[in-house]
Amino acid sequence: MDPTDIGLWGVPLAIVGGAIRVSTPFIFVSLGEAITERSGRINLGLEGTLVFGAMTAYAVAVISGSPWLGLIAAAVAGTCFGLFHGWICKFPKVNDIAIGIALMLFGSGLAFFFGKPFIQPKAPNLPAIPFGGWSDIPQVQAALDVNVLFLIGAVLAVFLWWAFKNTRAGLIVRVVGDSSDAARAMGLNPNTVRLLATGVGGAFAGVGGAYLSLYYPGSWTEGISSGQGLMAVALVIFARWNPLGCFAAALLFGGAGALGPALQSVGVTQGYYLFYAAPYILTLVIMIATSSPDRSLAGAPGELSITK
Amino acid sequence: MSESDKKAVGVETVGMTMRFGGFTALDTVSIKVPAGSFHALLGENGAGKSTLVKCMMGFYHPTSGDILVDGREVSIASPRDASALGLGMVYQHFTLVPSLTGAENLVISREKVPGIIDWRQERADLADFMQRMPFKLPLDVKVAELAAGEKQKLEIIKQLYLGRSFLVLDEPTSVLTPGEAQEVLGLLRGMAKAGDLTVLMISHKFHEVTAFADDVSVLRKGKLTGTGRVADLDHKAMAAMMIGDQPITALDSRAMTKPDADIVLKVTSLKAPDRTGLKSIRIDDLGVRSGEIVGIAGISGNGQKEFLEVLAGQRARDGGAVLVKGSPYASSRTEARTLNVRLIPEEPLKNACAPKMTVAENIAFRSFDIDGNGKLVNWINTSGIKSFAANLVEQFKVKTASLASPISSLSGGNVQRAVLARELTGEVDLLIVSNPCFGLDFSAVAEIRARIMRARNSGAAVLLMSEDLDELLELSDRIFVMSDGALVYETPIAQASVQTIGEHMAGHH
Amino acid sequence: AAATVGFIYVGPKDDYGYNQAHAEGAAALKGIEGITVVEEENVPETVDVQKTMESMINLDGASLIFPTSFGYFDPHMLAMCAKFPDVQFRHCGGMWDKAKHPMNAGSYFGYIGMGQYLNGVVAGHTTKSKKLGFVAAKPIPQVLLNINSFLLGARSVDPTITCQVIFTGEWSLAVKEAEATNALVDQGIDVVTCHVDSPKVVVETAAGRGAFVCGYHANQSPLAPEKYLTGAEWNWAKVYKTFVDDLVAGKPLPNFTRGGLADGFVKMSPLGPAVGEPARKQFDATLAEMMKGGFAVIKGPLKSNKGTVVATEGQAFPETAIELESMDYLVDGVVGSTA
Amino acid sequence: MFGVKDYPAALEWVARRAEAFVIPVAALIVGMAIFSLFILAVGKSPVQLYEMMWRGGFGSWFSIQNSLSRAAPLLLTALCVALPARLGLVVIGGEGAIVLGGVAAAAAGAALNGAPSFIVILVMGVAGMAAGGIWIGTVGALRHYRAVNETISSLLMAYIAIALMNQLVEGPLRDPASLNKPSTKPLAEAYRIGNISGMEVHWGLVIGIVACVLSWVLIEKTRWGFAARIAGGNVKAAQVQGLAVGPLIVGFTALAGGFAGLAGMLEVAAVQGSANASLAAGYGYTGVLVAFLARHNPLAIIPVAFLLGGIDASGGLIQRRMDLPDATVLVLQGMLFIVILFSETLYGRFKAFNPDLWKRVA
Ligand SMILES: Nc1ncnc2c1ncn2[C@@H]1O[C@H](COP(=O)(O)OP(=O)(O)OP(=O)(O)O)[C@@H](O)[C@H]1O
Ligand SMILES: Nc1ncnc2c1ncn2[C@@H]1O[C@H](COP(=O)(O)OP(=O)(O)OP(=O)(O)O)[C@@H](O)[C@H]1O
Ligand SMILES: [Mg+2]
Ligand SMILES: [Mg+2]
Repeated sequence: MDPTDIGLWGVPLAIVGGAIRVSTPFIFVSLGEAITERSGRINLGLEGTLVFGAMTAYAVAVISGSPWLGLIAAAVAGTCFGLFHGWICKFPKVNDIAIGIALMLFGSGLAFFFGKPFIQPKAPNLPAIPFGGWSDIPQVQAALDVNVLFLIGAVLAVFLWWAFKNTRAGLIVRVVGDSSDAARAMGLNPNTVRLLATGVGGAFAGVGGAYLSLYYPGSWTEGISSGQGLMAVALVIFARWNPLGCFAAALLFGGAGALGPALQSVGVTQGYYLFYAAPYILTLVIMIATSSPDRSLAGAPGELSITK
Repeated sequence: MSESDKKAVGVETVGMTMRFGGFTALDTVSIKVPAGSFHALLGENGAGKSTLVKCMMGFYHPTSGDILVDGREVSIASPRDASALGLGMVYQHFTLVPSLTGAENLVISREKVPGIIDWRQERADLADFMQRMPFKLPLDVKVAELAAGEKQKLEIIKQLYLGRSFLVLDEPTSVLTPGEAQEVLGLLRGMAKAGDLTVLMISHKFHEVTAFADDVSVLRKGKLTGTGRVADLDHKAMAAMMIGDQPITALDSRAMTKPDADIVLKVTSLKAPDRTGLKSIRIDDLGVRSGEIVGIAGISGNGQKEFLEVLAGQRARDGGAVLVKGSPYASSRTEARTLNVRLIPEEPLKNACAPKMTVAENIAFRSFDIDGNGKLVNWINTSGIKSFAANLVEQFKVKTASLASPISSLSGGNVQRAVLARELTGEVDLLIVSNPCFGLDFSAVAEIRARIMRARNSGAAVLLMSEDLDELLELSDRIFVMSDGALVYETPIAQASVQTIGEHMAGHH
Repeated sequence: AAATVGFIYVGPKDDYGYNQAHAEGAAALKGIEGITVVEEENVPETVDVQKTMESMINLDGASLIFPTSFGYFDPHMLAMCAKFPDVQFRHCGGMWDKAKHPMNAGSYFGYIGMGQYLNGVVAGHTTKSKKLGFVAAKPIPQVLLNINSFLLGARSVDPTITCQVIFTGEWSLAVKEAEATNALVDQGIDVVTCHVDSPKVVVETAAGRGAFVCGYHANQSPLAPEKYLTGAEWNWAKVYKTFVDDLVAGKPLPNFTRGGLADGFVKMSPLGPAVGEPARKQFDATLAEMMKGGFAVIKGPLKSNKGTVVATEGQAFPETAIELESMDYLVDGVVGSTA
Repeated sequence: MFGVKDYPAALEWVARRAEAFVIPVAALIVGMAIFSLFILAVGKSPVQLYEMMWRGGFGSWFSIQNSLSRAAPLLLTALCVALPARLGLVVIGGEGAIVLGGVAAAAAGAALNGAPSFIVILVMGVAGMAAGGIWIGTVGALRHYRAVNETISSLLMAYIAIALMNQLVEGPLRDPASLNKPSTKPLAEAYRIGNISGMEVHWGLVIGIVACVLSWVLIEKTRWGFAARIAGGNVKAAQVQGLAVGPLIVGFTALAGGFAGLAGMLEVAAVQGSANASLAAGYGYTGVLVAFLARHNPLAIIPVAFLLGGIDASGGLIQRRMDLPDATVLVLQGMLFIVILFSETLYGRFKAFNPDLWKRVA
């Protein structure tokens, strides 16, 4: 067989490759949001943070020539956004959902505002690790060119899953997220914990943005995010606040997103809009299938405004 | 944990004052709890008991006043500071974290928790610790899955695990069976005697105070109105300190139930899933006649809640029939209205109120959509709602700052009164109540029980689910025991024995 | 005479693509004596664009407006034409029809199909797998013509070449464009081009996967200097200058202008380093022939990829042919479908 | 309204309401001040900026109409968020109802071509509302009967709706004559909704305002609204009262979606003339913001939408005159809204607004 002609095998390969390529921003944003939501606060503004992170990463990489500096800058910028959200929501009666929506606007606005001069220049990309060396099929090699961030995301998912059960910090986040009263009775300050959790969530979202602009698709444009940040926040609910679930949901979403282009590339061309909607349809169907009116959302943090 | 070498400490408050906005919840209260004593704190609902102890714990920051621990003035800015001084509290509302397991709850409450928790070690330590406790609890299930009594015991165990020298209990026994209460308080009493622990207990149950406490302090409307040795006081004296010489509502005498009175509620072959979906409840045959109170006893978590949910239309049933006055009843508003059915779930703030809506609106839940003649109307009559509520608030003595306050700002007892006011007004043919007196002070309890009895005497059929056996024995004409999702035992009140009922509750038959 | 000219863009004006091409044209006017250029970017094709035009007229005193996005024409620009008969509107897209539309409206458009044909010529020489790829937004006539031209250019080199098309469904959707490019390269495709608003992502992704790329709208060679073969670019500066010169001179503006390579409306990016000698030769020869005028990309015998005849032997559709404006087929050799 | 004798009552009445007016206005001013610093930092003049804003958004009859035009669709899409919010539901996917409402209306208009215009317009309105209502009503039904979180399901369904719209507009419903912008058949002139007499704003504005007022009446003054507030406050309590929570949720979400669908129908009938991809212009998402700023009070939606429309309208002028990027307006909006939302925390903190104070003074 001609090693470059893989025909229909392209579809599963594209799904695997797509899952790896496309999922990373979802992984980071949703893991970050999982931490935030586990602490009892929701940050819908991560879309803005993601876009701002993408811009910052790209700009810093252009100026400094180092994608890693860009990545760090994005994380720092994301932290600032997260801390700001956390700080402002600690005031009584301030609605975290609404502030999140305003921050979505604000973050994207700032990113577009300061990002104009960086649309043209080219930034160095984050490197990928070739895991496909064992195969001599270039497509397989390409699909298994895995960015470090994906791997970090995978490790983080497992780590967070472990940490929520086995570390003091993890338990504290869960305590605060489930019952402010209990936390206060333990002498914990829920606002401080939430502030930090939102900060970390923001940092993760910033990194997710950096992946978009510095690796895949690897450029800074105003349309770089097609709602990944918002969708990732939704995926956290879908994943029932479980970090491993977030990882799986992100993979599922990325893989399903690759379905449309891959099918067209092998000649399945009818109704491509509906194929493109596959990730959304699939997620919705799974949600409907796995929810039940008799059980409330298992795992929902008790203090979360959106599921209360 | 080495609680044995920790010594009980004495705590004293001096001139404690707490204002919430313009409202003074505590007014220069000074009480003294000597080391190794068992002290009871009494008072009406809303007297300020919880506020006082929360100030002691650093949960609230008092407007003014000082706290002395073993005679030294200390500053307690947060529960953490209190904890460092060996002060701990079992709050009135659970402060266990529902989504954490018992073990996680215990470990994370500790003052020093390692960054990474070695669960194997912790489990072994916990098992060791539990060996020395008088009751057993599953520590590996989520607290949310525990029954209320188990949660309460876990709260207490947590405090013991934390090795407190001074323990505050805010109405600790309201969800325990008499046996359990005996067990828990007995244990604490013993520890106090041994000088390991000082106990400050808030309670509405005089017999507990008499049986376990050394001293008593009484609060009334935020002021300390009396204090003394329990040995010197009888119930009447304590009651007088609490409420002055207001009369206590007496229970109406029980009118005769006609044996051939109409069966108002009839439940046959009812089956419904429980909330885990793994088990189900089965009510084979239950009838409640007009003019009688049928009590259902049982340890919480045996399906009473699910049964009530079915009757309230909140839970789908798998089969069976519920008939009210002979017609099938599916809990719709129209049915409830035409058949005069009223249902009062337990914990009304959580289950029967919209916490952020006003007192007036909450009182109008039953009647906002009808006019004076019971006819459906489409437009809300705002002033009508207000005057209706004002009338009931007056009649049922609901204490509220204003009719426009959110109902969540009321004390637990007053929420309960407001809900009773709403549900007991008008003609009632069938009344279904669950734990109506949970957490209420004795005068409120007396009043509510009197109202239920009055409803019965005027011909209502009453189904009363309660965890308080005393309550059931006082009010019921017949008692059923519910265990493992089914009614396992029935007795007319004349033959009822606490012993037998208790055995059936525990499932020993 | 002094005049204010308004430009309206549907996306950001520095997108390496459609909007940038127009903004570069607008920038060329900024030096002209007496001409003030006002621009607004990211204006959606809703009532917003009507209000933007109105605002340019009322508040900036614009007397000539270029709404550059296709969707601005009907109903938005037409509504403004009726409301402001003294203001001139020229729309990019060739929709103006004397019979239907007012005289203060007008169209200008470029024929870029030949540019894509030239892209195809170079691609045809460069491809080893004989498989080309095309990332397209939507199956509309303009896009279909570009796809067909690209393939036919390549087939002029080797008639066995095929071109795989993937529609993304949106004019600008970075991640999906990248995924589409990857899917194409996974199929063994080694030269890619596109028709989306901002080709940046396609160019960079394809080059990153080692495929060659042909550009579109604007010159994207700085994004992939090694892999960039050539590109079909707009040269709006020329068009806008002509309009503004007429405006300054007080002459009536033409209602309809259009042109292709030969007229300077469209230009090709300089050939990249990867373009081999035979390719250069044929490129130059074809270009020279096109410059003479009368070149037809779509000519018989030609079948669609569904087997229907779209041009019989001897039939030729030059770029100005009206039939091309309702193209609804992909020619034989294109893998993909129009719906 | 009040006689001289009622002086104290009048003061009390004013004090009670002043808070809800003074605090947001003060927040607006503070937000603008903060934004001034931002503008100074990037080296431009805030004075000029606010002058531009005033001129572009509010300063002339033209600008006001410009702002109102932009506000019109937001009134309806904000209701799509505010109504379910009264039941405790956070629906953020109104965009889906708009696009499907638009498509349904366009299809209805095309199918009835030739019928009397008032019938066609009526049927288009009904079709738009039905499509939007079914879409968001499904979100409500899924929430109640299957416990599917409405926030995520509405978002997912918005994406699905847009895909569906594209598929229909480029496939079965495509007008073959719509060459380079696939659209449905253009609506005959007779079936278009025109401008309000004497204004450059289409009737959608009036419809939106009427819808807001009716929604307010529904929520505050009718038994269904009261029941919805009970269910929103505590579902269990509503069930114990025998209220039909399921139908309430489905009914309110369907009505909410119906309003968004109506917004789509108006886009088709009053603006676009046909259904096409421009229907997905983000009105649904902006509506979420409007609703939250208005604290889900249907009457407050009206000024908030106008404010938003005004800022939006002035954006062009700021871009053109001050050489600032288009995103300037986004930054301004973000900043203003954060400050306004933050100001919620100030309610009840100022003694001056306490009616009791004025009772005593007077
Ligand atoms: N956070 C608060 N804000 C405002 N008022 C409060 C607050 N907490 C308590 N109060 C009020 O203070 C008074 C005392 O409340 P507290 O909870 O101390 O009563 P209690 O004696 O514990 O009553 P109960 O027997 O019902 O538990 C009540 O009137 C209550 O409404
Ligand atoms: N029919 C049943 N048979 C056995 N166990 C049951 C039954 N119904 C419920 N349980 C289980 O008992 C455990 C605790 O019950 P639950 O949480 O209902 O306590 P509770 O809230 O105090 O309820 P209640 O109001 O009935 O006293 C749960 O795991 C529950 O599933
Ligand atoms: Mg209390
Ligand atoms: Mg109480």
